[in-house]
Amino acid sequence: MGDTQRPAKKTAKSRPKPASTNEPQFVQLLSPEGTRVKHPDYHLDLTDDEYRGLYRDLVITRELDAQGTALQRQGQLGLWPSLLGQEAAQVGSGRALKPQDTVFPAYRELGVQWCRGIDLISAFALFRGTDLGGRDTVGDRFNMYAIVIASQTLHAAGYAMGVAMDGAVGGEDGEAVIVYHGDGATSEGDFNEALIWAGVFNSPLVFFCQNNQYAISETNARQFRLPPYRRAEGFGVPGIFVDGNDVLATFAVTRDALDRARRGEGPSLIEAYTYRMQPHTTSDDATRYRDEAELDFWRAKDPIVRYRKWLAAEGLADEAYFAAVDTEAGEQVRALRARVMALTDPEVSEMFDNVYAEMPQSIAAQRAEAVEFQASLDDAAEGSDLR
Amino acid sequence: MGDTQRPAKKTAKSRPKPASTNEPQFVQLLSPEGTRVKHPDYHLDLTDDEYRGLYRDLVITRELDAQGTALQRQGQLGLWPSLLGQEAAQVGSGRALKPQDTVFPAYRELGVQWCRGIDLISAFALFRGTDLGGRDTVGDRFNMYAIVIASQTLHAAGYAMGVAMDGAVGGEDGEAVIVYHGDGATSEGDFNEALIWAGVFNSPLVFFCQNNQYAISETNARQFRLPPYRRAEGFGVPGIFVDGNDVLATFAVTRDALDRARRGEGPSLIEAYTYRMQPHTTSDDATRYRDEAELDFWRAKDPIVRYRKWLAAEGLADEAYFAAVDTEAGEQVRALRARVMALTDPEVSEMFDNVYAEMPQSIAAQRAEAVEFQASLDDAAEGSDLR
Amino acid sequence: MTTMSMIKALNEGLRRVLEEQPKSLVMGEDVGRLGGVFRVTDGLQKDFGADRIIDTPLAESGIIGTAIGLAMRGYRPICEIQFDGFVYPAFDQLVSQLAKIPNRSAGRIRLPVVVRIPYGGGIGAIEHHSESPEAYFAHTAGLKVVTCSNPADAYWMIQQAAAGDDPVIFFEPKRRYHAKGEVDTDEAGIELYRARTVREGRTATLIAYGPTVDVAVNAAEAAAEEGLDLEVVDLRSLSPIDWEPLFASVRKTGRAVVVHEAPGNVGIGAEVAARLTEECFYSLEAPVLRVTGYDVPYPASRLEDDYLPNLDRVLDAVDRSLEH
Amino acid sequence: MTTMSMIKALNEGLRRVLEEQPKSLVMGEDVGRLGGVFRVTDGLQKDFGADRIIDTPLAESGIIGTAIGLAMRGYRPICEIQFDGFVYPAFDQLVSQLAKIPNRSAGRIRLPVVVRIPYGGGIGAIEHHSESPEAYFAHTAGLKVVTCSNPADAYWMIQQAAAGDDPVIFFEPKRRYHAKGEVDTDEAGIELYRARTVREGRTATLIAYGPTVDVAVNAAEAAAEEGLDLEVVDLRSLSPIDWEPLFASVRKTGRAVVVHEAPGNVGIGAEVAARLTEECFYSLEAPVLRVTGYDVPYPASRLEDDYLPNLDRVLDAVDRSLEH
Ligand SMILES: Cc1ncc(C[n+]2csc(CCOP(=O)(O)OP(=O)(O)O)c2C)c(N)n1
Ligand SMILES: Cc1ncc(C[n+]2csc(CCOP(=O)(O)OP(=O)(O)O)c2C)c(N)n1
Ligand SMILES: [Mg+2]
Ligand SMILES: [Mg+2]
Repeated sequence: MGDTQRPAKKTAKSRPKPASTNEPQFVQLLSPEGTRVKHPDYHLDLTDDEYRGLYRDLVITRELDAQGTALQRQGQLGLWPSLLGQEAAQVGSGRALKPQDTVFPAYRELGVQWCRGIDLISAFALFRGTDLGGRDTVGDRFNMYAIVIASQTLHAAGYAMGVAMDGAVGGEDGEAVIVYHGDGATSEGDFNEALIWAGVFNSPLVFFCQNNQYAISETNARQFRLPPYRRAEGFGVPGIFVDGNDVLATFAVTRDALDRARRGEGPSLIEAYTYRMQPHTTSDDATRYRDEAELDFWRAKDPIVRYRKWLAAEGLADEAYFAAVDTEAGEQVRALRARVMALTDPEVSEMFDNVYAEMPQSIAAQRAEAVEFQASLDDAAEGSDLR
Repeated sequence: MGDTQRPAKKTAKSRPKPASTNEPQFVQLLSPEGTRVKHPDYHLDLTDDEYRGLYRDLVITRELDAQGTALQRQGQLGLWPSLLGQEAAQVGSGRALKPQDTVFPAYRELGVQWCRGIDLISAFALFRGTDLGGRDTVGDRFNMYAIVIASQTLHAAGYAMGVAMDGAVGGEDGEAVIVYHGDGATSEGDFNEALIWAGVFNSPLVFFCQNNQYAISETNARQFRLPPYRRAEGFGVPGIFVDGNDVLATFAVTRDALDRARRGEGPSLIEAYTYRMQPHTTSDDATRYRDEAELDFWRAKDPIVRYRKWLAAEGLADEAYFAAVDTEAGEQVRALRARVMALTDPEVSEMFDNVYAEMPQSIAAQRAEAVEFQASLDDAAEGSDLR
Repeated sequence: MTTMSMIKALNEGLRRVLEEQPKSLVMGEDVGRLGGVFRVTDGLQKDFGADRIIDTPLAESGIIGTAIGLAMRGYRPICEIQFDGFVYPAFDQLVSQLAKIPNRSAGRIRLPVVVRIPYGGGIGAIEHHSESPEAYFAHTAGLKVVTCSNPADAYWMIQQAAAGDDPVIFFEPKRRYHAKGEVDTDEAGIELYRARTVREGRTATLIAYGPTVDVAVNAAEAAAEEGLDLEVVDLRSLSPIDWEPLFASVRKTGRAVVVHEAPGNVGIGAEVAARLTEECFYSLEAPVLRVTGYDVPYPASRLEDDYLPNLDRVLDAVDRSLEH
Repeated sequence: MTTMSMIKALNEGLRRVLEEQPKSLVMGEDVGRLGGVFRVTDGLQKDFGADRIIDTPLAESGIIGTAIGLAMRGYRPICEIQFDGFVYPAFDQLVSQLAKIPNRSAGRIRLPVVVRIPYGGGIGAIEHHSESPEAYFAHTAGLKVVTCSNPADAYWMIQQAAAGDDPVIFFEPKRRYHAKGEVDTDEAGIELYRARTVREGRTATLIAYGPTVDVAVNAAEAAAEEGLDLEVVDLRSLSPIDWEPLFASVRKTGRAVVVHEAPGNVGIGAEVAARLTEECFYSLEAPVLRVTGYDVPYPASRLEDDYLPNLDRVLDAVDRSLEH
């Protein structure tokens, strides 16, 4: 084959077994009924606190997300893209990250952001329209939300190249990069180019595809013949298929993929099979393209219900603990809500100030003009108040 | 798997066996030494005339292509992208087409164009700069050359969608579409989107990838980890790997893929493993990135030499036949050369005339201005001649 | 005459195209089952089938690239790009392929492809959902670029665009989507590539298109109260521009202000100003002025009112013109 | 002072960037082993290693997209797009990402990415190899766009572009690649975003950039024989444009002709004309005229001499200006 490069190491895990018969062939460690399933390749051995922590994350994520929907309905946000139903995919993967890892989210990753301990206000400011989502993304190791579908996959691929060039991979302390995207994103040229880049440069990058069954109204059938994890394999990038409603399985496969990346063993793609329980965003009317029966089918696979059952059955947590989490979630929601309501409109000048490192004279002139114009209107308004 | 569509039919041919030990695992029916190799899935049973015809096509293609190089060196063409070494891939696939099939070439497909019986002058006019390659592409069922890498793969995917929408597939008389592209083209977003489209719409499209080992100076290692035929499989599109220097194998696999397409069984991708014996184009200096040893390695796999050996050994053709083909090739070359030299510069007006079906007034005005300006210069030149 | 919103007008216009032209297709993201995120294609898939109203994969280059292939096969695709800010992944297929193939083919291939793009701001959207990319396409030889400002134009222009054999980029001002207007469904009244004088006046000419026509008309009405008599011209076609009515207007008024949402730098306004000055140099009493978006990325929505040309900024420009 | 071609000047300039700035990278198709199809990066991979001079996959969106990621990681990529006509697949990453991310991040991310693009016609090439796409990028807020017209500028401007923290689209006029010129390798003499008066004159101002500067200078020399005293200004920076020298020149001469290869419609010339007229209305004795490529796709190379602005067309425009 001439000098065609082969993947450094085949990580062909044996095909996972489904727990119950109606489940696809994905990695699952916890059945929808809440029973623990064994998997030949993935073992989890967390502390009791860590197990309980995942529950807390799941519940708080769900509540904060619900608050996004509520705030939009109350006119406080322009839009909200709910992650309801996808909590396990986000919390499982988000908690698998090490502090040195870097995240490139799409626009629905509130749960990952929560797990990274990053102030969530940025997401709410973005959807309130008071800013464009800017934060100290480098310090946070959590990039801005990306609206143009799949564009972030190339940024992540470049960043991961840079990580490798820095010599920051190669051991248990190595850095890994994870990029989140949807099932629809796999159709964009950028996503496929990112797979090529990550493969050719053997970069420490994990693609985390939340296959929530829809790209707005379009089903998987409009995006691909074979599921995304199979696509990745065709690029020479190992593909892992996981029950995205199973927080333990998601945690396990993500940790594994990140560890391989940080050790210098290259990229992989995880397809987390899950479901978007809400419309695409608050602007969407999902009743036009899906029915209650389908929702019921997925309600029975709820990621929190099953995890709570298991925790209770194992004796890892009791009603008091669950109640305490609910209370904490309520507090988080109230605190956040107050901060969202307090977000104020930016100054006119702000649309000019950050465009360039060195502001051209023409922009400075436009800035002055806009500020002055705004002031003159304010004056006029004041003037008319006086009349 | 929800409603994820699976490929209509798995065409998992058993993995082919290499004829000699240094060959990759591709479909081969004729070894570099010129001996016929059996393959479990691909049989060929052509008439003696057909077998001889392939030789004629190979030789004439090589000679006409060499004339392209010669014309460029003599200053008669601006550029020439030689196909030397890729004759078998082009003739094998080109001859596998039925009259109703449609071809979307890249820019190196002189051999396919020859097999389709389409006036080759268009290719020479394009590289001479007297036009942009326009012909009656619809009538010819052979599209214009495409310069922007991979852009044509989407055009072919759309065209093939249209073929299926027309109900023109479904039997042995169905229409198929074939699109030619290189190994480098597989990195472009467009190529990957075309694979998605062809898969999702189950279009009668054959991707024919001539993997000639190079994208200008870049080797396969810069484009992919797994070869293109494996990539296709990851999209749910059957991938076939063939010895591109073996005209019989290329013919057999292309006919098979086209037949599946025309029967309505969907797309596939053929990777023809071959080698570009000349620089990328006449502008390129290939000594900067490859050495004589590599060229020698491939010279030993020459597609014409092996085929001629086999024809002679089988008694299908003799020295007289070979000599007659050489004579005919010489005539073809001379005839074409004369026509190329006779190609004249277009009129100024031609750059305006075809842009729009309904020419806007502004373009008509510019046309008039340009024509008049040209005429005034001609007048001035004549005037100065008189002085 | 019927009263309807621009969305309804576009929907009805598309219906007529689909009925009258069996080779026409509608394709794009979510245009089928959902009827488009703005419902412009609502109900079309039910009535014309999934073969003609095609939900495509989420890939804009793919949408335009395959539409070109379909057009080569004799189809007449009407593509939807979901929002202005998502047209860029298709840029190569638009400017190097759709725009150039007819000429490349020496006129033997025609590509009757219409690309519908909801565009412009003022709807409180997040980033990439409020852009005005028309200058990119107007600068591209081989494309035609039009935009409607009201339901009647929407109804007729989409049909006229689909009826022609040239590729047309069809911009729909999304903040005017829900505004209602009278539509004469019997007769178009005006050709596709013609500008229209919306309001006659003698003091100065306001030149607008798409979402800013309304801004200009409001400004003219406000100015009338101050005794200024402003003419308002709706360009409708951005490439080619229908110059004669503009020349005539400026020769009458001696002053012009161009209003658009896109950034001013190398925008449509620059072309209008340059060309008007070339042709009406001796008639102009003031330079042609521009009221446009600023030369910065479209801001967070809470700032968009400050970014977009509005009545005050237009009147301010008129005042500045009159000061000359 | 050393005499060298523009290719050599760019090569030497890149060398200095790579030596002085350890985070800088060169990336693109064939830039490594081959040294680029024009040899601008010749020898760099040998001297700086394959980690810094990176042969990328054949995917322009990927080149720009990953350069953005690398810049986020602290690298300073200098990307090569092989030819003008191949930049369009990267358009989304250029206009929606590279141009907007710094602003999106509220200034917390800076993307010091330089995108080198050999551009323009006149070299007898096939389609897509002779285009002038600068207007697309100049219209894009968030990018800076510059172009060099001679070896000395090439040498310094590439270093200055690489030294700044803003994304810069760097256009290299490929038909000037082999022309030689004097280069002072000790001192730049002029800043990156400044226009330069190449030739002083009082009759009219010729405004050009990149490949047309030479055309303008030749025209001025020819005109001098007829007693016309033309000033020639090389814009150098297309966005932002350095307006003051232009205003000053036009206030002096009263006449201006802009010359570029790109189609005129909504091109740089339109902006120059519009803005000059806004600012110098009372000084202008004639409208600002434009000599540009026609509004059609770049033609087959045997027609390019008729398509491109040349000495005759420039002088003709000067005559028309003087007739006013
Ligand atoms: C390039 C581009 N095209 C179109 C859109 C409009 N759009 C926003 S979200 C979306 C669907 C995305 O689906 P998927 O990738 O599955 O992510 P999900 O929303 O389901 O999480 C579309 C089409 C966009 N944001 N970017
Ligand atoms: C979009 C685009 N980018 C870059 C180029 C410049 N270019 C022309 S041919 C070529 C290499 C193509 O390699 P491959 O696809 O393997 O085809 P081959 O030339 O080997 O037949 C490149 C990079 C181009 N034509 N189009
Ligand atoms: Mg989805
Ligand atoms: Mg190749």
